[in-house]
Amino acid sequence: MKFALKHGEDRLELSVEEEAGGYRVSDGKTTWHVRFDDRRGAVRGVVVDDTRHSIGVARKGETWDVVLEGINYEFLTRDARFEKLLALQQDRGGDAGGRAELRAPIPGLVTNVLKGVGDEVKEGEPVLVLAAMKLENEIRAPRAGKIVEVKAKAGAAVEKGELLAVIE
Amino acid sequence: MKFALKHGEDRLELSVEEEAGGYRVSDGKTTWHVRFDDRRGAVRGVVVDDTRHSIGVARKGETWDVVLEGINYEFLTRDARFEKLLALQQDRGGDAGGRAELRAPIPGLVTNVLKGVGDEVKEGEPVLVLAAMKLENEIRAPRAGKIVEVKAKAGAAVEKGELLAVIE
Amino acid sequence: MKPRKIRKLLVANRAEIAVRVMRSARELGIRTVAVYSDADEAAPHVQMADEAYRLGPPPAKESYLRGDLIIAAAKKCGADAIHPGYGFLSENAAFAQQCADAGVTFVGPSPKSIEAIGNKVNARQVAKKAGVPTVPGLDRAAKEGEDLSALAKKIGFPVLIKAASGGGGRGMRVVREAKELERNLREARGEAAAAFGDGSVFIERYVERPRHIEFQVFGDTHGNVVHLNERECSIQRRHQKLIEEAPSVAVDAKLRAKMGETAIRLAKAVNYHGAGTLEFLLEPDGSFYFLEMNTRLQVEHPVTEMITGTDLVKAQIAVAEGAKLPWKQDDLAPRGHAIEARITAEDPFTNFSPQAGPILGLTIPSGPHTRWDAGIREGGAISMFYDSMIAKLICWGTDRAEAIERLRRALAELVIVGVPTLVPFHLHLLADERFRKGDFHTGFIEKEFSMEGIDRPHLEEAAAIAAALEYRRRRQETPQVNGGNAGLPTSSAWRVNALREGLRT
Amino acid sequence: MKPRKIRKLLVANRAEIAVRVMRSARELGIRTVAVYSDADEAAPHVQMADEAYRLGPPPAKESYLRGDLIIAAAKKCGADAIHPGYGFLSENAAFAQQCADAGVTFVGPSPKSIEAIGNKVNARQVAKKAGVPTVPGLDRAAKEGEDLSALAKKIGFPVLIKAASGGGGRGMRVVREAKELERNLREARGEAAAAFGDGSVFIERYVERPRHIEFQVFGDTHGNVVHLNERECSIQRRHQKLIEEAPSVAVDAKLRAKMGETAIRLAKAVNYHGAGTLEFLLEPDGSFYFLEMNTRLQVEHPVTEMITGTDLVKAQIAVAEGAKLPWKQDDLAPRGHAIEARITAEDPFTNFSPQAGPILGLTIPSGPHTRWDAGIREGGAISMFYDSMIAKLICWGTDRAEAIERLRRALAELVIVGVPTLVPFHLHLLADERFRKGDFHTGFIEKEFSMEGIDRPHLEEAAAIAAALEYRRRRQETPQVNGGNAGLPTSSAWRVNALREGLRT
Repeated sequence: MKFALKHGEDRLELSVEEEAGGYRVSDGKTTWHVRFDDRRGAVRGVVVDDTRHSIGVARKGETWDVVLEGINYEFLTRDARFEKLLALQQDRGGDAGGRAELRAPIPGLVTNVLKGVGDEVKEGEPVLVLAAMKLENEIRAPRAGKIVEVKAKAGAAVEKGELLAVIE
Repeated sequence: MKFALKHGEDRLELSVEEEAGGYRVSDGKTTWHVRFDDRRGAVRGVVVDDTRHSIGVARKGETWDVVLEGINYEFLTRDARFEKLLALQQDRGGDAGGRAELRAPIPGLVTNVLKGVGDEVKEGEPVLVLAAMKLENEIRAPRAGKIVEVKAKAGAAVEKGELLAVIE
Repeated sequence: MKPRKIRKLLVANRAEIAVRVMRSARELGIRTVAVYSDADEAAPHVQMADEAYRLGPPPAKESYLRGDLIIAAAKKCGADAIHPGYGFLSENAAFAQQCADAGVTFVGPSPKSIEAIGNKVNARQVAKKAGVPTVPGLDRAAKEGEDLSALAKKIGFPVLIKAASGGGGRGMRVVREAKELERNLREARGEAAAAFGDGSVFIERYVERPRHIEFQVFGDTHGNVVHLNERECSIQRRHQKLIEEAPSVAVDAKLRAKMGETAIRLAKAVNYHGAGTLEFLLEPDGSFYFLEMNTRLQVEHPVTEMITGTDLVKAQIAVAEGAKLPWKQDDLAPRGHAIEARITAEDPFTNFSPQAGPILGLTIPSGPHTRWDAGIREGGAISMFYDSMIAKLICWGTDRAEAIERLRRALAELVIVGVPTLVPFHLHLLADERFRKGDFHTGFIEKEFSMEGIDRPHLEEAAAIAAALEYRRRRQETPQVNGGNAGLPTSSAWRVNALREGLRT
Repeated sequence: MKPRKIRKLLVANRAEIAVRVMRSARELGIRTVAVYSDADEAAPHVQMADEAYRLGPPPAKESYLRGDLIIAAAKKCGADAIHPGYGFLSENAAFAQQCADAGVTFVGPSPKSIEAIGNKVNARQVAKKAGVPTVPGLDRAAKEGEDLSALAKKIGFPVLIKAASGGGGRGMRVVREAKELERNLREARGEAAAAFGDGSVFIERYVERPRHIEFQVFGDTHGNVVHLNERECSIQRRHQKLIEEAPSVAVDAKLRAKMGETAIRLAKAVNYHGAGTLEFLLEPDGSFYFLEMNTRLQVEHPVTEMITGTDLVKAQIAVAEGAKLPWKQDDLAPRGHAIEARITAEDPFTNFSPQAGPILGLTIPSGPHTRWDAGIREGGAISMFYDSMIAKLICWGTDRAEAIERLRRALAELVIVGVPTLVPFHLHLLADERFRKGDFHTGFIEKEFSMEGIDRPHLEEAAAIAAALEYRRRRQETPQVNGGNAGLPTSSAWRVNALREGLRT
């Protein structure tokens, strides 16, 4: 069986076959021999080749949250057939070109909008302030450019991933 | 909605209705106002009238295991309609009359059979020895009588609930 | 109001500190009362309490900062005392006074003591009177809109802006250039107002490369005051402490005696009773400046409890009941070394951005000399409404090296699924040679430490493999007509696919 | 073989003690190796280890007692040392010798010391030579089929039958009448053979109403021996300890010094190194008899670690590496009081019957001065193949009263769903006035204590309500065509019904 995984911008396609005592997993280049403790519960023992890991793994909405040595990895996991279907559906343009979107990294409250449409910003310059978890977080320009759109309004609550402003 | 519960020999029928902020639960005599923390996870907050409990609850095969102040309660839980069906099905005789069955209280290994068919036993007299969890456990006669059947054999592994001997 | 035995204690706080306080109360046979916002209805502190009362909607201003509602709840349920924890109303003199007026014991110092030293500006004046050195700066809170640029120039940049009320780094800003002063003042006021209901701030000289050393003091209502040694809190980021230790590598017995004596002198100057902490800046040459006093229990009090074999919450309750301190100074010599890692829901790989989300899995460290203080549990959630600190992991060792190794071991056991946390930051820091030598200062994390070099591709591979195998397992566990809730994602696209797949099999 | 630094340690044990040992090894930077039977493939001790090797089928005789397989695994993976934990091969002199022959460090005393004092009969002779009093009895192991009735009559009933090897109450029997002697001898031999691979036993006078007091000793290979104070282990049932404390209410400083000196003398008499425990019977008048020595770490070692601020496993490893003891006798004065509750999978309401089953839910206690040592986790299972002890909960307090209250608080936090445990027994015992006064002896639990009065109908009602609501919730969570795996039981009758119900809606 094949599975497509997405972690940030990385995509990975893994094939999984059963073998004596476990699974043979391959990404086409490397093959791993894996033992997987498949009981229920959020923390499992996983042996990849000879390395033992204690891995936290749980479904989180549409993604899998995997924790390893304290580090959280989020994966979109689909079987490869569906992945192809989805790729077709998602052919509706994108964020290519010189456009940079500022999105809310966490749900919060916009407390201050520092720039307006037409303003030139330098890379790293604060564009607005988002209060979350009782801290004020400056949302900075990812690169230099001109503000072409400002969606955020001071005093408005925003969801994670919500578009705040666009730089071109 | 009605639920039938069985705990040991006790049977209980509870009706559950939603009410503001929680549930109204009744066994026909007493009515309780209950708030129930219905998140996932095995331990929940349950408020019965004004008493707060931290209750462990999980499905365990056909039963529900509920833990309260360290005490484990096992319930068979069915909705009342099914309970009636089951009662009809289960009308296939039973352990009535003067017959007493000795069943294994835990999976284990029979290490010694002390009585044979035809032996008279007093209440509390050891009938056989079952090794489990590294301890030897004497299985004693629940009442005086004559051994009419011995299923257990020394050296044999037995499952929980397996019939070991019958006294009449 | 006369002190009296406490039989029912309302804990006017949430999360780990509410749980912590209730544990001690329960051990004393005191009935516990929780209060909660709508976001916390099923939170651990509510579940642990004997009784619980709703305050209001999630925002703290409408719930945990509503002293009127809290006192009303205490009166209604017959609680004879209120423990404020830390944060929220813990250093609010008006609230302490309202408790007294309502006939409810406030587990903390008197309103007068809070007023006299809890406010940073007053504290500077108390210190000056007592002959204790402070950092040069403004001796009063700045007025709204006041032009501070001349003063800042006089003090000399960099300057530090601090909220007059509260602590924990909120409302704090370092300003290095005059042109940045105004914006920072505005933001600091905003943060302070949101967090403490008081937007007043003041400014002082920003000391470079100092250590943050604080002394735990404890007083009773009979005039006795002791100190319980120092804590080293220099590992911080944006004025939020991340690691705390006791004792400090930078404090020897002689300096400990000198600073401890200073701390006791200041506490006595304001007739202090209960638990309090005096914060100092310590310069490499051993000179120290008094910064401020926190008139409450600190987040990091467990390291003190571990080296002194004490229970500070029980002592707070005893003092509030009018008892004498349970210790003499000589009982409080430090034994071994303790270290605490704050587990916050922040992602150290994305500039410590705060995270919210469900706790899907939780494996708690335990074992020898290991303590876990938390306000989370599997099945719960981290809300965006409150502080991002979700737990504390504290380890003790016979010496600092052992305590550090034990904390590394314990951190490696800790697994929190669902929300990124500081765990990888702590593991990386505890392996850092400079940290292990004790060679750091309050700017260390921001200026000299980096998370680079922690990225390990083989971990990502193993994580991907685990995700694929888990997905496969869940699919196989639901061989029926419909995958239902057992394992498949909830979005409509996924569901459609799952159905299609399932029907095909 | 010369002692040398240990870089890779194989832990020849399972469950909580294997986890405990690995924690210390990990803190020392030593790589850990687990071994496991087929029943333990996914057990916590396997999950924690850096490497893990299969031994064999579940029965201990085919896995954890297979010294040959264990040594082979150590050789294969390059482990330079083996830690035996307690039970299994920990007191087996032949195994210790085989380790030495294979060039693998055995973390424990020398085979000679084990031989000289680990065997109960030899121990009596060592004690006699050293002038330490012992309980009157047979000075050698009884032969298979030997008629002991005359000797028993001479010693005087009641007599105690004990396994010559091993400990933990297995193979122990009290016999009160001559006619019960033979059956008990037979059963004791059977248990001893099953547990230790050695069916030889001996008998001695059974002392009525004594306390079981034991001393922790520690020696190094340079001839130094210290004691780490006593433990009070009188709360037992069928010779299985249930609660352990340190120090004992029955031991004052003078008696401690006297018994401690005796313990050190005995340990020195057999050139003892590593951790060992000398068990004594203490009579109400203060006279004591040496019973036996356990030549290994004890289950209850954490109470000693808490009052002395030590890590006994690290000290074992240091001694095995040839280091001198890390302490002088004066460093080891007890501080405060510690108490441990053994959490076994036994149902106190059905005559402590052992239980097996899945761990469906687990909430672990934590907080101040609270320690949890366990070999279980949610999603795991209790197997019938091994000891029923699944975890230990240990609390420290400034005095015994505080330690007891803390343990009650912590026990109330502990929730284990899936398997009945001793938790309600402990809660009931810790509330008992006689226990709280310290007024008990080794027969207290069996003769004077009862679980009656703990049955609380309102708890059963609340439990039933929770079961009904949980069942309802699961039903409502699966509104699709089929309830699937999400909430419904697995038997065919249930499934049929679930389908029928679902289809009808």
